[in-house]
Amino acid sequence: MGEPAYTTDEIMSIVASRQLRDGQVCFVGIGLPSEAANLARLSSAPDVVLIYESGTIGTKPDVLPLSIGDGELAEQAELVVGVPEVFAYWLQAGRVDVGFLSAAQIDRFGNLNSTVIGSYEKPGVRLPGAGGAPEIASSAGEVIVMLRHTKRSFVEEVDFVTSVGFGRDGGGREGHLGSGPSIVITDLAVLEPDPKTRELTVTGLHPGVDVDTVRDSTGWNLAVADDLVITEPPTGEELAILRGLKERTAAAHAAQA
Amino acid sequence: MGEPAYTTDEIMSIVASRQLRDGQVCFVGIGLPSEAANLARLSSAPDVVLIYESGTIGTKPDVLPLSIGDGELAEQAELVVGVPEVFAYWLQAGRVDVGFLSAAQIDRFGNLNSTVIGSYEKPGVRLPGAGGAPEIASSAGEVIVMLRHTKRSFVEEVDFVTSVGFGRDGGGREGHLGSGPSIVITDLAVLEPDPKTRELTVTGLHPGVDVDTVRDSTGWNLAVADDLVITEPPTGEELAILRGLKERTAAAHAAQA
Amino acid sequence: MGQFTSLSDAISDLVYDGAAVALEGFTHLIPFAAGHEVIRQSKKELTLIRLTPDVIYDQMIGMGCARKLVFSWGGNPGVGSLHRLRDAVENAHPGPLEIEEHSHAGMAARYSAGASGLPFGVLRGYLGTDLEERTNVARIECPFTGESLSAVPAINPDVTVIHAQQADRKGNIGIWGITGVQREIALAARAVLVTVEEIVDDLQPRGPNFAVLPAWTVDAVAHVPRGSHPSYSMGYTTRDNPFYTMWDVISRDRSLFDDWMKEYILSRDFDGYLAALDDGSILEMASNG
Amino acid sequence: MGQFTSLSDAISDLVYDGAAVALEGFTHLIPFAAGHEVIRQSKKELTLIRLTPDVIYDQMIGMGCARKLVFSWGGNPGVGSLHRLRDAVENAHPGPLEIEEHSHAGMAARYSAGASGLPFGVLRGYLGTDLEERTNVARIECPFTGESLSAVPAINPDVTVIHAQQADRKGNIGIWGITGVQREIALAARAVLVTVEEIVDDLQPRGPNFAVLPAWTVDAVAHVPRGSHPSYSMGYTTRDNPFYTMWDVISRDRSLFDDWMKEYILSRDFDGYLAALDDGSILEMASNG
Repeated sequence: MGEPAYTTDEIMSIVASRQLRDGQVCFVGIGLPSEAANLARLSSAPDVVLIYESGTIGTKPDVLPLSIGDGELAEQAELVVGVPEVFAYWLQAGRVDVGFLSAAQIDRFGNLNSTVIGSYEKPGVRLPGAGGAPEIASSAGEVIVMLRHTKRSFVEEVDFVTSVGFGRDGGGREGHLGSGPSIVITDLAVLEPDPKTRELTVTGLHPGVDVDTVRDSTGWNLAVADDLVITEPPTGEELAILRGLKERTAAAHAAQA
Repeated sequence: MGEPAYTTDEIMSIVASRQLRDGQVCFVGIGLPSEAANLARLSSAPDVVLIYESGTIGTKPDVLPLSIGDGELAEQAELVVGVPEVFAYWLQAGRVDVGFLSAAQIDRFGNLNSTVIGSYEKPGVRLPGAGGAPEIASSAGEVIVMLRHTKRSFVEEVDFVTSVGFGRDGGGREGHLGSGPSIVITDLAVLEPDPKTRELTVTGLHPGVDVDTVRDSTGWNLAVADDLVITEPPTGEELAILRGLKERTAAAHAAQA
Repeated sequence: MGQFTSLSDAISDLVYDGAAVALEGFTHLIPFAAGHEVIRQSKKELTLIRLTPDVIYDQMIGMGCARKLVFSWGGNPGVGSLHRLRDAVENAHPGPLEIEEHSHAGMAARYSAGASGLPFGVLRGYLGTDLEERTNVARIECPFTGESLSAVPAINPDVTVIHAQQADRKGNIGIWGITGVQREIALAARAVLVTVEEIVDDLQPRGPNFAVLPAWTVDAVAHVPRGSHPSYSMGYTTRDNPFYTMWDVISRDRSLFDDWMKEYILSRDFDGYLAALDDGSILEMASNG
Repeated sequence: MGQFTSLSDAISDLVYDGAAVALEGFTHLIPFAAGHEVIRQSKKELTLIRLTPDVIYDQMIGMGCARKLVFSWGGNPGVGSLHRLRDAVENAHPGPLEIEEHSHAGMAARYSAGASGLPFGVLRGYLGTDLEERTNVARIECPFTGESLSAVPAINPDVTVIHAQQADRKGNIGIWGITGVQREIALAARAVLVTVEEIVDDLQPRGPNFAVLPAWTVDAVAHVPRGSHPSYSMGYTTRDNPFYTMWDVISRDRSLFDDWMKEYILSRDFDGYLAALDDGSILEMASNG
């Protein structure tokens, strides 16, 4: 039997989902992070606790939410609180083990930009802005970043630091409760901060991806770990759970329309 | 028909209850204030909004609570919130028109003591302490004080300023949201701050009480207004409502025992 | 004091040119019908306050109601950009738009401070970000530990508008499900308008996280069933995801946007809007466009 | 992570000599059974934290468990004084008791700051009072308006103990009615013990203001029906007002207090206490005294 076929988005979600451990408390952004976190909950980490910034805590949606405030998230939650409380009593107080973020840009020190491309005063592209990200990046115990790998998104320096990784100079995390990005998962590779320099370094490649492809998709001179590993390909079970989730999601949202 | 007989406690509660107007929002302490506020609600001001520091807002108890947190207060409330919220979002934000307080001592400038008799370090009598009073005295639009009139309670200077009236020197209310004590109602008389000096001044006497009795029950050289009025005696209806409330209260608490 | 009124009277009475206005609702319970009425009444120079501007502020900005936007995340949730917001920021169309942006945590702290009658809120936030120097935030030192934290100024809107599930006949408001920041921003405001799905004898929650706003904290209540469309009202309506997708098409194009707003907002009242929704015509321009 | 355990094991595991401990409950849901167990296990040198010390701290202070009391209102609600507290403050009996007193608003702000992971809370309070110079409060200036406000240090107890109506089988806690400061002080604590009236399959509120503490915020859950006596648990028990009245007699007299504690707390477990309650014998010493 050959390995099952999968897309680059699927392997990204599956690898990300493998990072979560049972019982961890995870603050989830919408989109790719939500997909990966729910996949973890439905597979390897059934007792992961998912928190969305809409105030839904310990939620177990049957289908993926389209927005951060879908009714499903409230109905399936252990508790629902206001937005001021979710940030103050739950995130800021250090109750979140893992923050799951995406962004438009990331730089070599794991700083994230979701504010503007170009200058702030006269932006080329005005992006949505900070949302919950700056405080997730600051206060979650660690941060997992998911981002499609392109030269436009992996840049030498982000145009705007919306959320701090290790700072513009890699200088560290002083004053932050959490320890910052622990891993960046893309559709090509896995990057981790170098323990000393904190520069994002390729530590893993997805099957069939070579180092040059990753370097060509990165806007800085990318460091590569000596002990580079090849990602375990998605198992049939992982793929079945992910696809089932996405099918249920599509059906549910179509039925609602 | 003669006037109905009443006790000095009854006239104190009834006069206090007459101060409340329909629609006012009233932050109520337990004991005499609670009796007067509920009497108002059951007679002249049916739409007065009563808030207790236990977080019960807009409550309409059938019987008087024995403690500030009786279940009755929660069951009959428009809403119940936590104690942090009742002080921050409701009292401090200026949503309370009238604060209703009592104390062990009051001085000529309406400052209240519910902390110690004697020195703080080596108190003669250790009283319960501040509770909600300091911030009620500071932030309620105005404060109504109820206190039995004795030389021990009406003192030249309070041993400890638990809650500010007009300050030890009558110097005013700078930095406070509310305007301070508007009236002090005792079992003998009604006192109001002089508009200029802010010194508590007798402006009314309950029927049958003479000025000398009030002076003899006051620990400072008491000022008396020129246009002294005699309190309207309790009406039969007021007395019937108050006594009914107290009878229902006694029966309910006895049945519970 | 919880006066029942029509939506148009309420907007006319409470919202004035130049006012600082918050139409709140975190994905859930967004007061769209009230926003449409603000547009119909051509209110101008508003400071629009909201964590997530969403389609409603895209419409108001595109129609020229706003002078300034105070916000923390300006996207079309689950879809992409708010093109009218972007056009205003990137190209000053239909006019310049001043922006003051925060994080959600910062905005929530600002609202809570406003509701608490405090001039500022404190949080661990902004540290190390480029937001810190671009927005209204200050460092403050803990007088006990010496630690440095962020302070943000309170927000107290001139008018807050929210949509809720129920009002009882006295004007007490019942709201449940995801309640976002609505309690705080209602309690922070100088005047509050609530549009509701239903008027009931007694408030009857049909979901989690039930909260009450007493009638005496509310200035006006308008009965506007489905008034949160295309967002949703738990227990009454579901989110109209295709509408949000359609909005991406409409709002990308200035003239298509103008035509759509003329046809579905300016030339109709909210009942007319709902009729166009129910017969499907509201989606036509996007498919033809 | 919400381990079900016996009350005695929980106290033995979580409460240690010298710990800062908060047994909270605002008139409602006071965790008396847990306090009794602290006394039985002779814990010493505790810093006791509570807005309203109530009879439970009167008992613990009288039995010499406390080195320090942090509080805001120390009376027997509806009755009068807490005589063991007074005897400790006025006469250092059974030993000296350090006190740190605040207002309710100040304590609530301290608990909220603790729950929020902030080192201090801000309020409009204490201004002009003699409390301001006697307690742990500082002035802080608003960086935007220049206004002067009060700052109070966060409280983060080593252990918080609360009593709640229900736990589900996973250890999620359901609590309703007057919830006071319990959510804040539980979320502020390093360890949390919850005693509950009932263990249920699914949480079922039977009153207003329902709140949940997820199992993963709680360290230990002990099933202790009637564990809040003589306070009450809405939906389960009513307040035992005669007990509070009786306490005034017992606690006035040092030797009567010692005898009562020996008879009804030290020589029995909580079931024994309830038996003495049910057969009326618990009131006898007061009537004979």
